[in-house]
Amino acid sequence: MFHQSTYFVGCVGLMIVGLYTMLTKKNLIKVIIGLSLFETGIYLLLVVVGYIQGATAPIFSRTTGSPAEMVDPTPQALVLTAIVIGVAVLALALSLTIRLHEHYGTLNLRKIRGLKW
Amino acid sequence: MRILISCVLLVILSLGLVFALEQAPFGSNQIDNADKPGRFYLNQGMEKTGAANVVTSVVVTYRGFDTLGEVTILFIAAIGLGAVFHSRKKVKRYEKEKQSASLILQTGCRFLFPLIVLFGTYVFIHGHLSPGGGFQGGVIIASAFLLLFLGCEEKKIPMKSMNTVESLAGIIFVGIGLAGLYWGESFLENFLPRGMDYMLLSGGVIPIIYIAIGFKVGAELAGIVAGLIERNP
Amino acid sequence: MEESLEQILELSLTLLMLGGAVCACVFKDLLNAVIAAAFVSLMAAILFYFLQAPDVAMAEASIGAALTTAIFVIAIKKTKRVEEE
Amino acid sequence: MVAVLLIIVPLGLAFAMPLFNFVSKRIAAYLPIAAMVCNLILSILLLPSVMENTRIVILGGLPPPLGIHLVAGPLGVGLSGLISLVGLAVSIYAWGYIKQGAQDKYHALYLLLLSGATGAVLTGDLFNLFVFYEILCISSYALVAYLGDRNGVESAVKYLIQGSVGSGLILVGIAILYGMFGTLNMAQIAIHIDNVDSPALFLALVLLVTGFGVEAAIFPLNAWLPDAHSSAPSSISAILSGIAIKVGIYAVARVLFTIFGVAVVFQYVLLLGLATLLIGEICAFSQDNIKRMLAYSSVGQVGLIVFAMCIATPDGVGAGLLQLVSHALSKAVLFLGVGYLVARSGSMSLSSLNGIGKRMPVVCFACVVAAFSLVGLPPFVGFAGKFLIVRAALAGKSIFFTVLIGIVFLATVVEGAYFFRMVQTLYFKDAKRQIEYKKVPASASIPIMALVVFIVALGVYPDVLLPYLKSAAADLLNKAGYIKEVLG
Repeated sequence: MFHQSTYFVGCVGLMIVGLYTMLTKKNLIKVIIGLSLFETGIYLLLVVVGYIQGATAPIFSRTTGSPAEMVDPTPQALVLTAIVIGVAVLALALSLTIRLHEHYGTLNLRKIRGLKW
Repeated sequence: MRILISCVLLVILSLGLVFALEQAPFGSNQIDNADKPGRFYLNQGMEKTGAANVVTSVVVTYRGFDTLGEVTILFIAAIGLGAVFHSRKKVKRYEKEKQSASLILQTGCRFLFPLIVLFGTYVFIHGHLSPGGGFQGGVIIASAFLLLFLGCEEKKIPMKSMNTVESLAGIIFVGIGLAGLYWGESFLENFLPRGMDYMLLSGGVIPIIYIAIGFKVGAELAGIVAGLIERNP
Repeated sequence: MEESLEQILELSLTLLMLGGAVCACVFKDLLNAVIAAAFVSLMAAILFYFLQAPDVAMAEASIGAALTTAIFVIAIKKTKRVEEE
Repeated sequence: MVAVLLIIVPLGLAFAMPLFNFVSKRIAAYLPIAAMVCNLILSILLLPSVMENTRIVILGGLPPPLGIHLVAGPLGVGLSGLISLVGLAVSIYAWGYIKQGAQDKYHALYLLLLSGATGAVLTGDLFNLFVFYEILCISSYALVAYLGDRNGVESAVKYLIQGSVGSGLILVGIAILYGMFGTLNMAQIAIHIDNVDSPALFLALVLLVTGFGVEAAIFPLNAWLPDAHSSAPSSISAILSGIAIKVGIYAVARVLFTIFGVAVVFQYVLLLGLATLLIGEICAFSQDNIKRMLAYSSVGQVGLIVFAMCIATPDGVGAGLLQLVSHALSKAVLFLGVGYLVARSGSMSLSSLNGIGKRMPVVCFACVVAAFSLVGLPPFVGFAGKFLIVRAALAGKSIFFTVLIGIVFLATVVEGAYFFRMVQTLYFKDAKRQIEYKKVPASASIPIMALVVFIVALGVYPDVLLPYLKSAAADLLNKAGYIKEVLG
């Protein structure tokens, strides 16, 4: 189980670093970088979930491929979907960032306080 | 203070995650479970759809509705970017005193652009046989347009035809789904014959849908990049 | 022997990836931070390949490492490059 | 089979919108109206037949545990009918209201938002629920920033950051559930979940409820709501308050009741709902900005709905659903009406609306009716909702619930105070300055009055809705029945 533990450390670590960046940094672009790190961690977690030790990729070919020795294809399909959703959110977030910079001239979230509770 | 609170929160979350992941029987319990969807796709997917790449058959047919939603999300991002950047006054094109790229760079871009587009097309046409598919190929095509933007600034992306391609590809995707409902029994069902295994013309509707996705993703991402670059502050 | 080689490779890639993530968090120059984030995506793509997910690896390499970085760089060019205190 | 058209028609029209724009830019405004009319007719036609037995709509050619499928039950079809009713009213309103910005893009995003909401309430697959939820969220991020002004962009950024962390958490929860059970079908997860007792399961529950709770604005997660709802264009505020929050509540309820069904958790969520109610109403009372006041009032109402649902008896859930319908109609009317009040007086401050009621009688009358309905005065639908909630809570005769109902009454008093203050401002204060008021166009007054008719009619005859509410509540609460209907 050495194998999977390595990956668990990797993906949980990536998620935690991403969330830490989002929670503590003041710069908006830094926060969005944190978001992308967090999402990369999640993709890794999803793929690890479907992984079976010693199995091959779920692609048949003329010579090889027995279904019993392949990893689960569903999480990979989910990750493909999630990656594209992630890039869409990222593009929208960065366009809003540019627009915010035009209004305020800064990206420091502590200084952008037009709205109060 | 803020750092302290977030550290405490994150430590709790990471401990919870690590414990949860240690206990869950990931992966290993599925080999002998033939009724689980993942195993079913592996055992029967090739026979039913004729696509050698099982991930593709899952993405395009079994979970095709997710893919439709996902393409929609990219579409939303492209439109939303246009809506956010819309400015009331008609701004003239961005005329900054930027130095144009060197001759070598320009020639290189012109030379590489068709090759990259060709490669992207290859990736999404062969999506049902080899790794790759509509998303990957679409992104590669979009990156070719990105190169064009960086290298040859005088070239403009024809946004109008881009929108047309995007819209037509979306309609084709929905139309194939409805055709499945009409000729088959359910939305997005594979109603074409599956063809010869391992050949380009196999898998029924899968290659058609993936080509539509490829065009749509490519046009949308190129539109997003164009919108971001052409924004004048 | 082969097995352990693979494990060492995976472990080192994971550590590199985490190091890149920490760099992306710490760097003050946003451009450097973005490049570090792209490095994380690239390492993640290689890990996906090791996890027998070539489709995801291609998507992550082309989207995460290339296109996202380009979008970030464009956004930074339109705003500010340095994270201020 | 027809149920799939509920999602496909708006989606296909939105995809085709760039092509229509080549013909004429004016078509864009009519497409949402056409799609919503179509959806409303379809939902009304479907509702009687799904009342008898739930229809399973297969997608992609594989039966339920393997492929994605839609569950056209009383709850799903009923909610999609509500979505298309409110969506129709708001799209007619927007036809005359949205005059600036890229209008074709506004209508496309609006149409996609509604199709996302419809898909989320109909689907029976956990990941598909996530995808449609994301469609809803992302189009609302873009729409909040539609006007491109300072406040709109800032609140959209806040909303986007919190919303995407929430969706990330949902994805982690889905990953854990998939790792444990190897399936994404909600019914199949619900079967397996009873046999397993593991802390991982609890973590997955917390992650899913937290993630969906961001959109539902349950107490610690609602920091984005007042900003986003008050800075968006008024038609979007109406749809966010009327529909988007409801989809969040639906998702939380689906996860809590159908997938997990652990009774222990209900009480904690119930207390969270109560906290949301109190905080929302008290914050609303202290506001001077009228749109912020309405936004905080939405927070309070969400708390009330969550409270009612977590009583977890069929009566309680049914009462919560009635309150959901009542809030969707009333808050839509309020935001739509206030949109024109604010546009005419030029300020969102409550004091600038002094005496406006005499000059804009129709809109102000509608606002007053909706406000009274939210407070829970008798001839309106809000009264029926609150009355049923109190009855359901007191049915068990436990002291715990009696105390809680006392708190709910307290919150209602606060709510009454600020809404009566609003009515007083509108009608009984003298206008300080004289402004020429233009007439409100028919495209605004007709949908507003139509919704008011619904509020009054449902208030007088709530019996019309009761059988639907009963079977919808059974749809949510009866886990075994849901599993049986999906998996056969």
